[in-house]
Amino acid sequence: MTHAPKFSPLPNNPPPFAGAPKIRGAKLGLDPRAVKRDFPIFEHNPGLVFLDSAASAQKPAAVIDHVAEFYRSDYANVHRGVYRLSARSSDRYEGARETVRKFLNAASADEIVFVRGATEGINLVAYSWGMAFLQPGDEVLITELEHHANIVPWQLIRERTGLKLIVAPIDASGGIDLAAFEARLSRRTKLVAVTHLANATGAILPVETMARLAHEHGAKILVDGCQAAPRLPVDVRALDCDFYVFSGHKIYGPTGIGVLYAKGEILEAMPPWQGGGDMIEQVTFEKTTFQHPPHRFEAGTPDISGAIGLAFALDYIEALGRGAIFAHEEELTGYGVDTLSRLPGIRLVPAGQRRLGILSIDVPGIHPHDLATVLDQHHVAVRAGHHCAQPLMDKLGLAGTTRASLGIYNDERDIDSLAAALAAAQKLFT
Amino acid sequence: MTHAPKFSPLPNNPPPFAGAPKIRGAKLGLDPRAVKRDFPIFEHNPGLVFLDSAASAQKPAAVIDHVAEFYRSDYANVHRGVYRLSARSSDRYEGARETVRKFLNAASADEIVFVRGATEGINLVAYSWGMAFLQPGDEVLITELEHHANIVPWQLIRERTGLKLIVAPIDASGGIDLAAFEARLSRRTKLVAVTHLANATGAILPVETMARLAHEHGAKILVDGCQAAPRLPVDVRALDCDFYVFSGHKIYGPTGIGVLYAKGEILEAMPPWQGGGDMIEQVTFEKTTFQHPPHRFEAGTPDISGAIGLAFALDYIEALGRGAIFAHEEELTGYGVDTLSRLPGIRLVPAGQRRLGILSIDVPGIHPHDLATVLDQHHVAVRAGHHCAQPLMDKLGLAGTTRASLGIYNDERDIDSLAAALAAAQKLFT
Amino acid sequence: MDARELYQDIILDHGRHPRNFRELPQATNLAHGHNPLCGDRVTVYLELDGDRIKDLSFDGRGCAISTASASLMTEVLKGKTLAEADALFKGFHAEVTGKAVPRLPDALAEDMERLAPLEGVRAYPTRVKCATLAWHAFEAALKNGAAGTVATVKTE
Amino acid sequence: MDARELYQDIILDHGRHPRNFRELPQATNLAHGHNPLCGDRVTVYLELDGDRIKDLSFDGRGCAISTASASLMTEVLKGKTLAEADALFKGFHAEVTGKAVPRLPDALAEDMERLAPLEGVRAYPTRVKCATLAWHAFEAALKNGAAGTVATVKTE
Ligand SMILES: Cc1ncc(COP(=O)(O)O)c(C=O)c1O
Ligand SMILES: Cc1ncc(COP(=O)(O)O)c(C=O)c1O
Repeated sequence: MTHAPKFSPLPNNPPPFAGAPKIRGAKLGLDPRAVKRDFPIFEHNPGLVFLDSAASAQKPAAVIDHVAEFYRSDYANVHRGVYRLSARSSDRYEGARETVRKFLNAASADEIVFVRGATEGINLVAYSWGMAFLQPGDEVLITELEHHANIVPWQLIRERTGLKLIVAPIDASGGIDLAAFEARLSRRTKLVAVTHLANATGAILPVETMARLAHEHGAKILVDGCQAAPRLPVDVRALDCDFYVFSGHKIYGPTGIGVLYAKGEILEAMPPWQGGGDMIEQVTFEKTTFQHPPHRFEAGTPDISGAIGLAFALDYIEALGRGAIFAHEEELTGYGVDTLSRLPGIRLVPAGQRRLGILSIDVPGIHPHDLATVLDQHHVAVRAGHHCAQPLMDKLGLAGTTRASLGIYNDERDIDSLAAALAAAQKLFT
Repeated sequence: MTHAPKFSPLPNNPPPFAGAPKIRGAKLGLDPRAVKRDFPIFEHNPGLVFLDSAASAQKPAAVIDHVAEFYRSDYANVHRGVYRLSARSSDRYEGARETVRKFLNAASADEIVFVRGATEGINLVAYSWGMAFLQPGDEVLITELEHHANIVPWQLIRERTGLKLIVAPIDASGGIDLAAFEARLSRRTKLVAVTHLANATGAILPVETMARLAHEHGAKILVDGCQAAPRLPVDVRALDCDFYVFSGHKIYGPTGIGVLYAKGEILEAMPPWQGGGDMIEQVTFEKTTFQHPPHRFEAGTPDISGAIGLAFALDYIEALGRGAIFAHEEELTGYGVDTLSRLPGIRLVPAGQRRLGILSIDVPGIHPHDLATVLDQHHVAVRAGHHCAQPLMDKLGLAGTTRASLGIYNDERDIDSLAAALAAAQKLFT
Repeated sequence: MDARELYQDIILDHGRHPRNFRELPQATNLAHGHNPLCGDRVTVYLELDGDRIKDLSFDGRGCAISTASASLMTEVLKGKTLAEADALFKGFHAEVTGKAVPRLPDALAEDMERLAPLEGVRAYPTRVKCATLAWHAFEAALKNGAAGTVATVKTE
Repeated sequence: MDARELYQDIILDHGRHPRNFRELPQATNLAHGHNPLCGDRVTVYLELDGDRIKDLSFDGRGCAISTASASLMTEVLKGKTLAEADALFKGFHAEVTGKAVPRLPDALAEDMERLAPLEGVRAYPTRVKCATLAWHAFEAALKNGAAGTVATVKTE
């Protein structure tokens, strides 16, 4: 290595690294056994039946290795650097934003704000938009199917804004009661905040209809897409939602990154929330002016590798095909419902007319934690408890459920393993 | 040397993977040339003279590869999972918290809150502690040396709390004017928020003394340790500070993770800020109760791999030795000051009595951006601009500076390259 | 470890048919325990006579582990002095968390033996909380008197 | 690319001795430009006569690239119609961002030639903003009239 400055500039775009993993699952629709080979966790944990993707999905080598490669070859802080390494890093970070824009079919990359996850996304909307625009008596309408992330932020700003939290109930089938939802809409409703797919039961909500109804009443709508984004093709313009959030770690990307989408003119009108570097235009001790979105909402050094890793994950699932993923999840959900329905003494928690990717199980007489422990002893990883949806559990009269959730690497054998383990648990406990 | 014990996996872990990178820099104090070989960026960018660690540090293979390995073998969501994979992931996440506790010598791991970075850490203190405990007329005392991250959050809550932002000036030498600082303390001062090491100039602040003075006036003290934590041994109990923040990406760890330390009893009294899963005790639509710290402040799925990656980075620098790192930074800073002082037409921005790791350069007649571009053409990566410290630039009467900052992989040849490139730029522009 | 090592017959039996599962109207001390992770709740009732535990009971809802553990606890602690109860708690806690078990008075050896079926949770870190929930509530009841403050069992 | 390819003599000269560097008291239009990245500021003054640019000037502080670019811009645009100015902006913008350059009227070929020394910024994405700052301010001035609204130049 010589230090005499020679003018061989650093390449602006190094060639893709040699060890780039192959995507094996892409040919002829989605072959979950092939997809599984893209996920090193299964190689390192032989026999693992992973049915907890709704809590967090595993990561393909395409994400793990490319993020490592990014740190090896292109890392530097973004935005403020003049030198080329930093420009390259910035390009990749802003390129990730464009990848997300395409994934959601947003009109502009400026409508994409990187956050830590769905939780921070909803908190950002509450603390920025909510604190600025909600008046005493204004109503925020949620549903009984919400995750705590879409309940607690509204409670936290309730006192300061005077908002009223209104809850639309589920019907007997476990789906949203659309008539009751509509009946709760009024001119006082300023925001409808609903999940796209209920994480505790798998119910899909008719968010297009809910968006139309919300807008007819002059309300904005926030859609929590945590569980939907990994399973359904999502088009924020077709949905016509005002806000959409999802988490990277549930969509086969790294932890620490998520997305808040908001319509450009709404974002432009929102005051900043967190303050710091990168989100300012000019600072004096007396007065500070702020950048335009999305930078106004990204204070401090962002999770650069997280954003880039998320983009790799989205590239990966786009390569598999989002239609193919949807079809796979539908098919496997159907197989799961059929299989579990045949087991005596096992009850599926109802999920309305349309369930996807999540099978929430109640075995009367066996506590969910005991059930999950026995399943774990059979290498079947599921989640047990309230799934951050305590109010829904209260409504259903359950202490909790045992939840199996599906991902692109699951196949019918995983469901069969689940069924066998459930039978073994029943034998033990009854 | 072998480092296996340093990264010995937790009891439930699979054996360490075969390709575990070696730490080469640990023998006989700190040998920056050996350290450099631990950082793949230099292999991928031959000739790179990286002098921008104050913006963000590069990552050792020990961090990059171990994080990848974590995703390959142990990944699952934390805290709520009954199955063993999730327990292993949780253990590693909480183990990372313990690593940070040791690094700061905090009394308890419950005093360590994981945040995205220093910026989010300070915002958390402002929005939780500040909104709860600051009354109209209460004063927050900062200094002219602060980064925007320690200015803007206080401005953002100023209107809602009625706080007054007071600024302690620097003296002619560029250090904090301690007498002027003391004169600004009064019973109205509720919080002193100061940087430990000024990112724009490299000035070290006497934070022990400032903490004592703050406490004598009944004020709390927040120390922004972004630049200090990677360079100085830090002991929050010896400092007796109430809050301490730093960012993972500046201390050779991943992006997206940082630390807020706060004394246990202070944290316990602070209301939640962001709401969501994991930070609640019980949720109903009417009323929600919250977890104890640190979980109360970690809403939603945390940046699990970020926290674990940060712990790997801290393990790495502990293996090099924090005393050795401090000595290295001191020595190289001294060499840098000597070298640059000998160059005609080059002015070092003053940094008080004690400068560490940062050389802020002003070349009258050459705009910092032009200078940085020419340096980049010589493979020297430095930062140009206001360094997120616009008020300080205004005070110094500078549009910006060109800043070279040091890390554990830099050595005297990097300073020599910088000097040569500066001379070439001067020749071009004058 | 297989399921039967954790769920031994004695656990399953106490899980299905918990002993001393009732309110204690004459309780001198009580406390609620709550495991926020799973929402399980237990209330432990104590009747103290000087420093001796005259009677002891519990109610609430929980998994097989936490129910069996509460049930065994009430059997073992009934009639003990507070010092003995404390020693048993320490011993049990060390046992299930896999820590070094402190030396216990010989007189308590048999009681420890009766708690031994719960040792299996050691291999299930997330279940340790279930096994210790009632014990933490017991400790809190001693501190609280009859006030009934909620003691939230924290992650071990 | 070496330093001299970016910092050609013409750039260095205009950077050191910018032309039309002054306020224009009779300006019909003006706008401020600000690059929040580096804090550079430029004000562009315009005197319009119908749809022709009668006079044009700038002041402010900036780096060699932004100063030279502003200076060359004022030279090139003076006397042009608004349509010609717009075509030149489009051409210049495409040139420095490395996009396909639109076909320009032959009459403007010589003007494009004069702007060519700035092409080098293409290899320095972070410096493109410097090269286009004054041009964005020019555009904003056309929209604003004399109101002087601050037009913040955004990241390209
Ligand atoms: C002194 C100081 N404080 C705060 C910050 C903000 O850190 P981050 O951007 O990682 O949140 C920085 C880094 O830019 C800094 O140098
Ligand atoms: C429907 C739904 N909303 C919100 C969240 C919160 O996501 P995160 O924890 O990634 O912020 C989750 C995941 O737990 C979820 O399933």
